[in-house]
Amino acid sequence: MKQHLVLRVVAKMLIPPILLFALYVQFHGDFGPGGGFQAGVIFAAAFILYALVFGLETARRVVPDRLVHTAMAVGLLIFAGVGFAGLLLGGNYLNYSVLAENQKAGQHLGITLIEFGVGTTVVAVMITIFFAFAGRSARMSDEDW
Amino acid sequence: MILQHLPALQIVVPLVAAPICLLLRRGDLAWGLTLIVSWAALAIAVMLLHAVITGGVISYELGDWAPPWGIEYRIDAANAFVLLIVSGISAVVLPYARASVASEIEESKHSLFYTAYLLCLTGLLGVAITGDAFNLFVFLEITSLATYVLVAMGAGRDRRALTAAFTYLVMGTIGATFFVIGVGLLYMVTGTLNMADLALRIADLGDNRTVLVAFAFLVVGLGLKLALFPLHLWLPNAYAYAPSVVSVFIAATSTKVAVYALLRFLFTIFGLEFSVEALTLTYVFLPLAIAGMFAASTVAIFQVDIKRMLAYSSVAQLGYMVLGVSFGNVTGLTATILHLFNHALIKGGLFMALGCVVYRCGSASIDEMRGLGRQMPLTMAAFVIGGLSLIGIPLTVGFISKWYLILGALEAGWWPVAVLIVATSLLAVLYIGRVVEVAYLQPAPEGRVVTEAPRSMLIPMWVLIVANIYFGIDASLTTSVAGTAARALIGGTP
Amino acid sequence: MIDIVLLTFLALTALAIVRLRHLFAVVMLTGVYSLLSAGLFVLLDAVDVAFIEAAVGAGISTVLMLGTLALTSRREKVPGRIPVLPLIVVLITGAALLYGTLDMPRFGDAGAPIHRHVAPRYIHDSGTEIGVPNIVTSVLASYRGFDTLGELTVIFTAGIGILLLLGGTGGRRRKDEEMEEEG
Amino acid sequence: MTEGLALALTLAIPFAGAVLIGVTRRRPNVREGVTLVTATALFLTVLWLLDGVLAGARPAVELLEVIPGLPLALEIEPLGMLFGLVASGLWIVNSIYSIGYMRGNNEGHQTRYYICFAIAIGAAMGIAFAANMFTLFIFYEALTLSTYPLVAHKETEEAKLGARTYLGILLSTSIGLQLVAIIWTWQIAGTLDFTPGGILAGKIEGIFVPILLALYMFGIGKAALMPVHRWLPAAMVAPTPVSALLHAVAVVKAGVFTVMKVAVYIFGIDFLAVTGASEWLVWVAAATVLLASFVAMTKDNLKARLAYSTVSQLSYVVLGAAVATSMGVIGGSLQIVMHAAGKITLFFCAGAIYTATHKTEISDMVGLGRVMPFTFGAFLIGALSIIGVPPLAGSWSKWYLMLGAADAGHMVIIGVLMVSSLLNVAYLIPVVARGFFLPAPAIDPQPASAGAAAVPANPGGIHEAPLFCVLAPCLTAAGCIALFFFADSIYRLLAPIAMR
Amino acid sequence: MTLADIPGLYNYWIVILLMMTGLYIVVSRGNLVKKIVGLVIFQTAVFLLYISMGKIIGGTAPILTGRPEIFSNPLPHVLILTAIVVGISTTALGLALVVRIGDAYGTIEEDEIAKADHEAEFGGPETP
Repeated sequence: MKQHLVLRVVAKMLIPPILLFALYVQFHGDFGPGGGFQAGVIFAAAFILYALVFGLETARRVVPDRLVHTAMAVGLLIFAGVGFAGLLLGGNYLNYSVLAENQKAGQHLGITLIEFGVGTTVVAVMITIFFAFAGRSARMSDEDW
Repeated sequence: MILQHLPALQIVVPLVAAPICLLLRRGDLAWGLTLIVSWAALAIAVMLLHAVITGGVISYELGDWAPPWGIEYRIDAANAFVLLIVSGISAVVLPYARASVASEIEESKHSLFYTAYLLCLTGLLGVAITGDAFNLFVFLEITSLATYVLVAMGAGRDRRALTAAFTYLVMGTIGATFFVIGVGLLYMVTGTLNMADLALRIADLGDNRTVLVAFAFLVVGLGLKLALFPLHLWLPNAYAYAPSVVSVFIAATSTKVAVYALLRFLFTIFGLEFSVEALTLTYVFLPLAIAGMFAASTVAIFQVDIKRMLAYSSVAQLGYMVLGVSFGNVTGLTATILHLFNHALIKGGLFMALGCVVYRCGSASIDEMRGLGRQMPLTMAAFVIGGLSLIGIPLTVGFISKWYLILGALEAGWWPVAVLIVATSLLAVLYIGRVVEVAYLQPAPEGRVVTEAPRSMLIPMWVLIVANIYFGIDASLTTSVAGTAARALIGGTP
Repeated sequence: MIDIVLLTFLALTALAIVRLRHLFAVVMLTGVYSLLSAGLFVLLDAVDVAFIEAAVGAGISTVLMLGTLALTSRREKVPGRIPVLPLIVVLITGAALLYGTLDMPRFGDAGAPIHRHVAPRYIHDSGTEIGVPNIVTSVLASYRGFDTLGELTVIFTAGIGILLLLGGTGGRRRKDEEMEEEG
Repeated sequence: MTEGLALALTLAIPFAGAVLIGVTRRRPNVREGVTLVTATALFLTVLWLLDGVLAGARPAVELLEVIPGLPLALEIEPLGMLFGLVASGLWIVNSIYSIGYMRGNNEGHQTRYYICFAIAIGAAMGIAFAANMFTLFIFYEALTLSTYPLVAHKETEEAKLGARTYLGILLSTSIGLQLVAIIWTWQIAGTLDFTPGGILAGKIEGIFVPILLALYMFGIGKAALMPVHRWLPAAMVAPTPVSALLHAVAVVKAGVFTVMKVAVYIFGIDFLAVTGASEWLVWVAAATVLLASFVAMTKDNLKARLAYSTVSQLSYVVLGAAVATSMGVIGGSLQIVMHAAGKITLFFCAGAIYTATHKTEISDMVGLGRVMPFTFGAFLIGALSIIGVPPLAGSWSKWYLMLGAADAGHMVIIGVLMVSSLLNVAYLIPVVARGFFLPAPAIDPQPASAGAAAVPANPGGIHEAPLFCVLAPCLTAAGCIALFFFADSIYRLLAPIAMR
Repeated sequence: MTLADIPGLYNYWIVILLMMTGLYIVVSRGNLVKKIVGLVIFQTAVFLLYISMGKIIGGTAPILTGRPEIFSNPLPHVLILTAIVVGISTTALGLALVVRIGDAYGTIEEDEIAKADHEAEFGGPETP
């Protein structure tokens, strides 16, 4: 697949719009369908496409394992951290209303933050899973496929 | 302020520790963090239990959304006690874990292993603490997923760990899905997911076939998770082939938490008045419990792998717990809750002893136990005491459980059942006796020279063994807490 | 009526999956099954759910299953005989569920308990309490935000699990190097 | 020293002794010295308590409370005092004997042996002085478990099999039946304290009284009531000092002692007499007395014969409790002491014979009496005491038992006791008679037997077992005679419990 | 119940049929991948059950537009979003286990695995 020029060009053209769409879904979740989870999946899909076209090793260089693992942890920490922020500011755990001066602003801020956390972890986990499966298959294909 | 937020911290502290653990990357640091978090969780659980016993039920509204719109944590004596069991066992297991994990799991995976462990702990605590039926499902699945992985980590020693984990995954997922169906049906006819609210609304519904089916699905779903005979098929291999530390931890906690969830649904949500329930208790739980006690104990006698033997024994012991439930009286329920705690001590101690054997000998088969009484005296002494406790010899915790269980049977007027209870403990004499005989009365295999396990493993093991005796000699604390918990459940105060 | 058509298609797909032995086809049909359900979700006003089901059910899980097939085998062995016990179990379970439907509120009934309790507050007050137009987002992220934290933890757990099971690529490479050094 | 402290010491001394024995395991002389010192200290402590009890005091101490309302507590009453004296006193003698026997036979695992022995005695003390049924049960189980390694001592397949039977029957009856009975009692009476006059009167009636009694009687497996007597012959694989301890002192006496306690302090003899709940027990006990005697006659193995004799003799005690009269209770209690002295003598002798000649079958012992006159002399005294010939100890217990049976109107039982005496003669006396009056075979029939090789080398002379092995049976035989004359003080000690 | 109820329950009945099909695949099939497929079908059917109960005939998706409208119940949607995520997590883990089992045993058929285990335990040819 690496040698297929047309595919590479098409993929190169496709990936940016997919990424844009992912961002849109991420931050549009408040108004229409969408949110961190969906955005994460789409973002990961774009990346997987990249890996399929340009090869696993290239993809790995672009996004090192260490970064992926860190992102996986950080997303969850962001979510949980927002909860703690509510707690420190005088509310119960996960109370967003106290995050800003009025309830609506606080809720909005809180939701945006946690959706970002969700998105981060989901992207990272999806990429991890893909690498794990694809990594194996690459090995197999070299030796016995 | 901290005191007021204890319920949230109980869950969130280990939850947050998990990703941090991943970030630490180094195995020893991850272990240290897990250890600290476990002890913190234990401290929180102790404070919660104290607060509940002195001040009554605690309700914590997450996000400050009042139930039933938001998710509520609702802690009474019953789940505070379960929290204590889970975090207590975790606190004891971790010092033990270091050497054992180092010998069974490859170095590069240690931080991931402890991350999974923390997630498992989080899930167990979450199931116990929550007052929301769907939230319970979410945490149940956190635990389950983490447990599948942890069990599979035994593959380094025996590849059967993989199939064991897979079977567990399939059966566990069926169980979880049944549970979700049950919760869905309840939601359908009541419109709520909050347990206390559900209890009120179900009582108002009266005779309703949908509620009936929901009840059945919840019981089967949780039955799968708690390995209620004959839904226990996943358990023996999972316990037998998991890494030692995992065997200790899940044997002592995970089915206990599922039993707790069942109690919560039976008594708090459906309530003893729920007409079908009385029949279910008598005609379903009672025979299944007794069949499980006998069948599993008998199978245990013929096991070659001692870890597997203890696993079957666990199925039998779960029979005791379900039996206590089936009496439908406070004493029986007290026995069940008491046994949750006591059995955690017993099986924790026994599996730790086997962990020590595996650590030195590489396997826990009956052949490997030959002559160990002399070569690993402290480990085998612990095994013997744990075994006596399992049998229910006086001055051990096992006896206290049995005492209340028999009392419950007599109170319910079923004295033949009382005789059956003791009859099964005699089967325990057979399978424990077999190991003791081999360990003490047979010479060690030619050329095998092993020494005692490292101190970091011996001390936690003996802590549990001493607890076996201590709470067997002075059971006033545990019995009073269990009694309070049982009354809280049966009394209908959710 | 289109929902009934879709449901019927779903049923046909499911039955085909039971019968088929070629795992590649099975996986593809599973993807179709997910897509059909996603379509049904849209009809049932659950657009968010449809979105995820399409992305996850038809996308991710299909890719994963194909990956698994590539690593293992593509054909299912022909079973020896018709499994009677599973059939009985399934029939009993199904019968129980059918029995349970008898006292259910009817499909689409606005007077059903779930539309009268708890949910009305989300619909009426989330606009003022949260200020986000998508009620599903309000409930998901705020009212029941803790469930979502749990959900994220589940996904995280899966990630950890995969790393442990499939050996995290980093660890794997190191291991290979070690083996080379030894050899 | 207060009485409460002394009472606690009776438990502490043996357990401390066990620890010390473990510590001194590398030096056998010190280790055995510790055993002797511990035994003596224990006996003296018990003896120190005797005066107060004779004067009517009831020293008590509560150790701890296991479950609310269920304390682990000790209290001395006359019956327990008696059992405590017997057990601790005979431990001294048995220790002396053990030293001779274990060294004489080069037994292995001697430290384990002495430790278990000390623990077993501690448990026996706990049984003797238990203030309630719960405490008694705990020590009852402790006794079972601590004697298991003693039975399995030789670690041969046969020993393991015997030990398995031993543990299996004792544990299954105690957990399977006795525990149920105890919990049932607690449920209906709300207490398990040993109370003069019993705790059950008025709380249970009808068919349930005999059922509960049956749960107790068969649950107390150590009393060896048929058909739960199988463990006793099985335990014969143990070294002889263990058999002596098990069959004469600690274990079986703990069993019948418990029977007595249950009859007197749980049910109350009046309650039993009024309800007639123990009627069936009279017949079961009588049947056991006779049947076991018949079986004993068929055994050629000396220890097996003695074991069945014990089964038979134990039922005398049960009989005493079952007839539910004052005299019956006294007779049964006396039997605990008298039989202990007699039977331990017989076992000591059996062990001495084995140590000296390695013979176990009665038919091989022809003519041995001339070689081992002290041993066989002691055996004769013990046997006569068991049979009940005055002026030996055993005569008193039979006398009171007959009185008790007469009081209850069970004339048949008197007949049973007489027949039993005849049977005793039939299975015990031939052993002695053959030993003394038949000539030894000229050529040893078992030249292969290593231990026996020494005997023909010196056919005419005296060849006794090591000194300690001979000393012990002589001491206990003397005790059999002495007890006949001290029976009166024992009667006075026991009198309070038989008062209505 | 009467004939008039049938349209009101038809949806549920099909959903139940789907659930049972999935469950049947899980418990009757020996191929491990197929078992996972069965779980997916089973779970997806349960999602349908939840979403069906949230539907109000004539309602719309629960997104506030400013106009007064009848909304379908959003709560089941939220629950099922969570459940889908749990489902895919389980599936991914299950498949990872299948891959490992395939590596360790060389097969993913249940009966062949059982045979290999049996041989390993009670003598017979040891499979690597």
